[in-house]
Amino acid sequence: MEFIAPSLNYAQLAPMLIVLAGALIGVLIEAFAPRASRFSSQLFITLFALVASLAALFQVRNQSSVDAAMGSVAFDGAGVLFQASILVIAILAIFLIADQENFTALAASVPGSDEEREAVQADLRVTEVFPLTLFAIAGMLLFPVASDLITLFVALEMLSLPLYLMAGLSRRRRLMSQEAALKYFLLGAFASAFFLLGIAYLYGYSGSITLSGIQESVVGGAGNDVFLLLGVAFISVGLLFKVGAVPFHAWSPDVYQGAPTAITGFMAAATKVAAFGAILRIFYVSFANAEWQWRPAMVIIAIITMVFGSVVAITQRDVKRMLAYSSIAHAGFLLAGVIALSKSGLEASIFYLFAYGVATVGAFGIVTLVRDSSGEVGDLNRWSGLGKRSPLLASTFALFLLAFAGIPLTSGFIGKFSIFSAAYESGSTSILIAGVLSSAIAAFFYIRVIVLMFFKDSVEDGTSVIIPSALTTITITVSAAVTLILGIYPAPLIDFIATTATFIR
Amino acid sequence: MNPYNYLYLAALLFTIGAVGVVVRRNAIVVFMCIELMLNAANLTLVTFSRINGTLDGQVVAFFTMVVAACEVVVGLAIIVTIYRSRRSASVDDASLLKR
Amino acid sequence: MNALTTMMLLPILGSLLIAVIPSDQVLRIKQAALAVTLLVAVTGVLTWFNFDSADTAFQFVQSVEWIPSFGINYAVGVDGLSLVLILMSVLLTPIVVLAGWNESEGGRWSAKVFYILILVLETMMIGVFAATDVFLFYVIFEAMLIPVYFLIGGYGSGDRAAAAVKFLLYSLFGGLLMLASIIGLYVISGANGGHTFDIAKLSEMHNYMSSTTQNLLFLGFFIAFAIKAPLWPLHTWLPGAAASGTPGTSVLLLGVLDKVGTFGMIRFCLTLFPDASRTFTPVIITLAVISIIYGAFLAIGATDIKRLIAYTSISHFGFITMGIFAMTTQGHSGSTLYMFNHGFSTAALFIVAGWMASRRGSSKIADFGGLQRVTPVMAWSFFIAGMSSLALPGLSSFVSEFLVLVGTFTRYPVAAVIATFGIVLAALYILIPVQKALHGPTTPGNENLPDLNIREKVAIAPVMAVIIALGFYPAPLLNVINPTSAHILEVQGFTDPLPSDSAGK
Amino acid sequence: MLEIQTPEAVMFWVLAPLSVIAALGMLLVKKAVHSALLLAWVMVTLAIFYIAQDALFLGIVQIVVYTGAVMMLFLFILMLVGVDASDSLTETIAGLRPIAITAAVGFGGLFVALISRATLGREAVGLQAANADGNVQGLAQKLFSTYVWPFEVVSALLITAALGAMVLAHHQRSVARPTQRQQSIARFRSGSLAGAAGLPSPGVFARHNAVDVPALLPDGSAAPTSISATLKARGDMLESRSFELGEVDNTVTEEK
Amino acid sequence: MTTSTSLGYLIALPLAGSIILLLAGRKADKWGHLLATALSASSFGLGLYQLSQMLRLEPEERAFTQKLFSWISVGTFNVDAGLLLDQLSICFVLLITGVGTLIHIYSISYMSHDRDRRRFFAYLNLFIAAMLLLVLGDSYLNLYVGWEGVGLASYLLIGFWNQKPAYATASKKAFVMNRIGDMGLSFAIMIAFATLGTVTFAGVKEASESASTATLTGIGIMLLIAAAGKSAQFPLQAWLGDAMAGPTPVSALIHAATMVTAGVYLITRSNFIFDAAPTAQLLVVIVGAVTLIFGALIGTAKDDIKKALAASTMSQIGYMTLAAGLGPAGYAIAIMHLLTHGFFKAGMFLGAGSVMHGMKDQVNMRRYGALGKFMPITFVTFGLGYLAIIGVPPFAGFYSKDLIIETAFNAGGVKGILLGSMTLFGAILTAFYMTRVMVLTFTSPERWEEDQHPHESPILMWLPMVVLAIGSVTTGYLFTRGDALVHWLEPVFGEHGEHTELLPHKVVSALAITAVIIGASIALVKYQFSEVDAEAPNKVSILTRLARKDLLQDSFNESVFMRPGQVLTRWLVKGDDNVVDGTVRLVGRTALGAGAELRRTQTGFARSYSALILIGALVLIAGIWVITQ
Repeated sequence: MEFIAPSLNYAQLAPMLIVLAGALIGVLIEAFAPRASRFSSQLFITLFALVASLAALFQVRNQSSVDAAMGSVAFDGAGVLFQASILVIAILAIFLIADQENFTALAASVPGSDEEREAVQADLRVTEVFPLTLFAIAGMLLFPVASDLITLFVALEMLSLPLYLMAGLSRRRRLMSQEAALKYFLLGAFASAFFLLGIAYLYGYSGSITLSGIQESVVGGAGNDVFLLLGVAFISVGLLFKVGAVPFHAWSPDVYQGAPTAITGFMAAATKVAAFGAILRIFYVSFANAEWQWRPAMVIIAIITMVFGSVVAITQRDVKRMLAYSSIAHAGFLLAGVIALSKSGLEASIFYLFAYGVATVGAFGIVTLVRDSSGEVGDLNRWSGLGKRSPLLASTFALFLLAFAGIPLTSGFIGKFSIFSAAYESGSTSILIAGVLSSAIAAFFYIRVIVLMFFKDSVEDGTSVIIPSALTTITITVSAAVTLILGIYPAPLIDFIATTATFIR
Repeated sequence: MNPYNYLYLAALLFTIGAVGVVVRRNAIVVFMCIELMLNAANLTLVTFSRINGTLDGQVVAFFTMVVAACEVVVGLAIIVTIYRSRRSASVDDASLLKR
Repeated sequence: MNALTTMMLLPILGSLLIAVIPSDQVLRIKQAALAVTLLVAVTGVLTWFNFDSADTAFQFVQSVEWIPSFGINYAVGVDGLSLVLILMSVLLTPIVVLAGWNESEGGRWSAKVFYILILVLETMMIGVFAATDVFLFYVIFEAMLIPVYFLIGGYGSGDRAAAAVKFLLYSLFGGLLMLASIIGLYVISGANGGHTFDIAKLSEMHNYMSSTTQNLLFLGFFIAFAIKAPLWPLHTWLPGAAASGTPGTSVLLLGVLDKVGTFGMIRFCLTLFPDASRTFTPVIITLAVISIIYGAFLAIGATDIKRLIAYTSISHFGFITMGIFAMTTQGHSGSTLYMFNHGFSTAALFIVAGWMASRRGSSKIADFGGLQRVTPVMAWSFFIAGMSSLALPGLSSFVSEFLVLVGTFTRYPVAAVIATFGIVLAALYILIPVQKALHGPTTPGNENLPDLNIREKVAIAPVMAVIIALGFYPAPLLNVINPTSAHILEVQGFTDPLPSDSAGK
Repeated sequence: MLEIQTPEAVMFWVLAPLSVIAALGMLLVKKAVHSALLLAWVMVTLAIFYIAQDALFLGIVQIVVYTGAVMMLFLFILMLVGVDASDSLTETIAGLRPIAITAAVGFGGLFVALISRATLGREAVGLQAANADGNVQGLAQKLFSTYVWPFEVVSALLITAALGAMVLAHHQRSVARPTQRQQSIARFRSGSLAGAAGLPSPGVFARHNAVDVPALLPDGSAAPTSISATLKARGDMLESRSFELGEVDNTVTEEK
Repeated sequence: MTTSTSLGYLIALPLAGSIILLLAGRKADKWGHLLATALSASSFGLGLYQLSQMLRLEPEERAFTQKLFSWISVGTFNVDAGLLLDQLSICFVLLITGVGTLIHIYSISYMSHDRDRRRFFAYLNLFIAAMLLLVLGDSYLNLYVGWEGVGLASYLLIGFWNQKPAYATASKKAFVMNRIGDMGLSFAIMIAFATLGTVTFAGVKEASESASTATLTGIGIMLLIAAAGKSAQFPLQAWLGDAMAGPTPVSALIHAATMVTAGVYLITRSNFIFDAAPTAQLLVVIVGAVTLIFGALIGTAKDDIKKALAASTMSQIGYMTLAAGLGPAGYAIAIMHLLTHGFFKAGMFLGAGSVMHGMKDQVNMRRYGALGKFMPITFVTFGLGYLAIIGVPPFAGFYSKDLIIETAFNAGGVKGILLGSMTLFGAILTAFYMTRVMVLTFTSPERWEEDQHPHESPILMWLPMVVLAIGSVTTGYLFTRGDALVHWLEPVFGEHGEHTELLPHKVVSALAITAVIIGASIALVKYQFSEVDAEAPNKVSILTRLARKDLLQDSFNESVFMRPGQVLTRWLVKGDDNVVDGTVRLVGRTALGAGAELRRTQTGFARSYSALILIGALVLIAGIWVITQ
């Protein structure tokens, strides 16, 4: 057997490689740099890596090839858009993560111990979150462009492992945070096992582990579809788990609530883009020809997800949990884009993911700012009267909520419109109706929060809004601006997506 | 004998592992059950590799082992952390977050 | 520059102007708001004079690409129908500003915010009637809920937050149903000549729909409009919202915003779905008749003057809806004229009721008594407005109400006959509060109420003038309305029924 | 064309039930350590199956890496959290067990049924051709050419895991750890000698070290001579009355 | 046409007066009443001028219409603001402006102590304008404007002293019951437009020739309802008694002479419809007959002088309606009675006002007596009106009522006999209750409350009374001389064919006079020649008791319409909150409840989450199992 020397297209892999390099440098800094300078150098490296990665991506935005990494990476328009979205969201989220108030001083210390107190007094910081975040981002960048199942699996784990860890790093309510990490990890690993089994069956079905190989088998398979469908089902469990679709959603409220808010924002936004990117790629590229078999199930899951997320969110009392359920509902809406299985569905999904991701980071950014003496205030009842105390902040939060609710003149509306029209165009009337109804339900709890902030008198319980750091301010401002601009004049982005978004096989 | 028998075995082991995740309370045992599931998946891969006559399945299985090892490191670290905070490794005790 | 765009821009610029005035210079803010709204009103009147009433096509047309890939344009233009409603809106706004000179001061936020909201709302009010692009219409239709929501919730009285939420949720629900229909239309247009939202092109789409599709899409639009122009049984949000808002807000809510519903029925339901409109006419006429009688009975039973006015509006909107779906020129022109007249008579009622309530500190009818002796001018204003509300001949509402009744009678005599009973009930629901509040002995608490001051007189005088002048000489409006009504019916394929007896012999 | 020889079949029919039983045992045994051992057994059988199925490399790795390293890690952690910690197998979440069993039976049943229903439309090939150059070589070919990208990426994963473990486990001392000497000095300067001797070693019933506590005579009373007179003089002796048998509180309280 | 512009002025002058007076406010207190009177008088002058113009023309050319402007024009529905002056409307114009002016003059003095006299005159002018519009409008819709306009003026004037709750209620009641009538008019117009395609009098008249009887019957019945509402005819009569809450001049002008007769105007104006719709016409007769007896019966028991006169008005309009229902033979007679009634009833109301003026606003006749001595002019003018109304020759009422009775008998057959008898019985009752009023007030012994100093009214008050008294004496003779009025109105009503005379004219006269004598004698015996209690006796016949209670009209309305209406309103208010809004809230609560239930799946236990995932996977592969079967 002749050894084929591997050839990698480094330009196309550069975005990922840069991020990985940044992460490695970060690890080295952890190892060798003096503690005092770690934070600033980490922040710098991280930002630099992300921006450089974005720039590298920009360089190759018009290229597309299946040979970027020996067939393991499909570099195409849609991939570029997913990666760009992830990077933008990541940059915004890094500003939040940089606010170390969110993180425990010393992860190894027992909550409530002297050691922890001392660590806080010594102003210790878990600067490892920066390289961890970069690793996660690298995984996320890889996930939607992976074109064979190994890469897909490795990317999945690569984006998950750092998130499992970081979910447990909250500064306050550490027991909850650690619990979140444990739950996220156990359930994540559980879902990964299904994912892996799915890979096994897809491989068994097609004899190939590349997406295009599977597609060929789907088109021209000689046997029956049992192995294919088992593979689709099991791999879907893993993927739907990541996006939080019912009934694989259960982790998300708990983890969203327990994790440090900055991480919650990051993972809610970026993971969703990455995971949906992968879902879209797999279903569009590999499974498209078997659509009549999986589509009904996907429609049902989408509907249940929308309705469940919206209905349960109504009763939530904690802002992060509410946003978690809201993100479940949004996962349902996004599944409509998968079901659409058309170019317009893909475009709509990308727009929706970007718009939703940016708004989510912004919303969680605001959540980090509402605090009392013991940390963030999640209880919605204590958010009442916020509009009086900090009108600007409350208005911005209201803007994000309106975007989530899909009110016109916000990005959420354009997203919702385009994704539902795509779904309806491909014949899914039920999705359209369910989407509209659950949007109506969802509107209720978004508006309830607005009412709380603006129309209820504040309770004097020490809840206050801290003055945001410059970085947090940037995140929130940019998110709000993007949300608004994409609501008012989305044409440039939509056009760009329309000209760019394609999957190559 | 039919190589499919390995698939049946893997399916059974996978199911047993999945049940273990649901019924066992000790986080470490739960995690071991997940490992069992991964192993079942690996067996499936190896079997399919044999059926298909390609080594890709074995490569996947190999990667799985590596990934699983990483997962074990992270997972056990998390479990140890939570054990130190709570003096308990029961997953049921970690139920502050709910509803 | 396009007249309509100018009219829409002016309030926005005005709100920016107000935004830079310091919050404590309340008087300056109010003056600025008044000046801007007056300027818009003048522009509106000039537009009115430049309008060629003989031309049934849209005039002052402007179309700019907005989101080209969805076929969305910023497209405005007016015909007789929308021109009349725009004129009403721009005339009412300065009156509202002047009449509610001090109502911005009891709110949760500063007067500045109040006037910014009012001005933004004015832009949207013009836009919603001027839009000839369905998407643009929808965007404004939904977005205008937000300023109203904050106006009610922030500056209203009583249980204002709950009322505002109810208003918003109802409207959003309707809006979402409409969104579903719009998506349906959009998809159908995509399959038949390319994606578009141009109302003219969309009005041909009914040729490509099955009757079921058409019925469903029609219902989406119609329910949204039936909520907006509250038609029984979708009306329950109105009394609370109208009673809780400031008088000015309620004037704009009842006078202008609710008209969007009836306007939409003509502009969209009839134009886009002619066959479905025919199918549903019996049902809608029935609902309209129920609204007329039901609203009147509830008004009779109302104990709160503002709620009473809201209920009368339900009755009036019943008339308008009935006239629209009677599909006769008299019905249509009558309904359009009714929209205009109702705007003014309800404005008068609400403004005066607001003054009464703010003077007395209560809007319970039972708290008033014998105001005619104490505050004759205010009492007279209320009385004349009331007379207009009960359609006393010689006042503007009579012409429109009678046209509606006559127009309906020629096609649906039973409905017209039942609706006519409404005029007896109207006498009751107006005269009961007149008797209780204005007549009778002056009850304790009312002895020292001040009569209208100069500003208030100046504010109410033009309303009264319009009410009386149009009662005697409605021709200026009818001349503009008639060609449009005739044109719409012609396109629909309806001709007025011939007189039955003279035709027979 | 794949032909499975009888020895392999025999091996399968012997080992497969054993592995299933071991797996089931894993679910049913109380002690985590037993579970771990049973899992190790399952893994070993799987390794055998791998080898039997022409996956020699994987079989070895399974034993060396999986059973050897990963399972040892598990055991290690089990030691850390208490090696004899045992699970109560009573279900505490209402309704979960029947649901789990039903789901499992359903899942397993359907799964097996589906596999039996599956057809591939092609014959099983066997790995003779692929392994022609040797299994390890074949894998290496794949690993270093076709799958070089994931192979490289997986290294990042390993770093992540290491870093993660560090974050959670690494104690960053804010103050230097006191030496034994410093600790000893601190104990004696605490004002009372009660703590000077340190605490009794684990596994004994004593609640104090003997220096300042009198020994007990057979009748249960304190032996006055068992305490240094100096201590007695200094008043650093504990009151012995509380240790007399009649006074000792010997009711057993359950430890949490 | 030289006269055309002045037609508009006819209405515009009083309208301007009312607007000026209302807008000017207190500033106009000093001169407002004079301006109003002057404007009303100038309208009268214009009316006379129009009459003189008409007299110059041939009878067929006397009617003309004038289009002011196009009022409502939508599709085929074209209504001009147009005025129609013909022989019929000029009668009304003169009656309205003439009597109206007199009452203006009277009110200057009568209302001189009221601080809101200006407002009162503004309302009066408004009324004159609206009433003129009513009679001058050339289409049903124009008439409708005036129709509701007079309703409004009537409402304002009845409630002029609305600080008294009862008065405010009375005004509301009048308006609402009028609105029921108005609804009839609306229906009539709608039917006319839908079936005939026009709503002008001329158009409808032309179209009615080819219209179906059913259509015309429908229109006729609706017009009858309208007339009943405005003219206080059965069954919409209940408001008139309460309308006496208004100042007495108002009662004289609106609720005796002019507005309440608008119904008769409407029916006679629509003669072409009723002529072709026998059923509707029969209903008109029935309504008239019932009302005339009904009103008369109420009149016999009323102690309140104004209410007694109001009941009488109701009854007299019943006569007119009855006459109008008798077809071509009766229209002119109805108008004649309307005009004579306008004089004598207005005169009597003013007389009553004068009495009240002298008696400190006492209205209870049982507290009057022997006032003739103190108020000679009032006594005489009231007496002349009295003689006219009961139909003593040669006073006006004799001529007109006599003709009605005669025409009723001549209607032929059982109908004729029945109607004739009813009119005769009505005449007996009229004579009785009017004599009762006369006697109780002026000639019987005094039963005053303390501190009464009756005195004659000032000249501004008695002068109009004198003029009206002269009218009540002479008009009957003038109108019947050579059938002047009948011939004058012939172009409008058409010539009526000859009837079979059931009874000769002389016999009818004799019968009528006999009826008067019977009625008057009973009253004289009962009240002049026997003691009258100052308090109304309680032990009276059931009939009297019923009559005092207005024959239970209010109780009937209350129990049949008002109470159920109130109950319905309450139900609807509750229903709106509980059922309609309740449904909406239920939807909300259901969503909340569902949320709360579904939330329970989020137990917090990782194991149940994994169970959920397992079940999800199970469902998925179950799906596969199903589709691969």
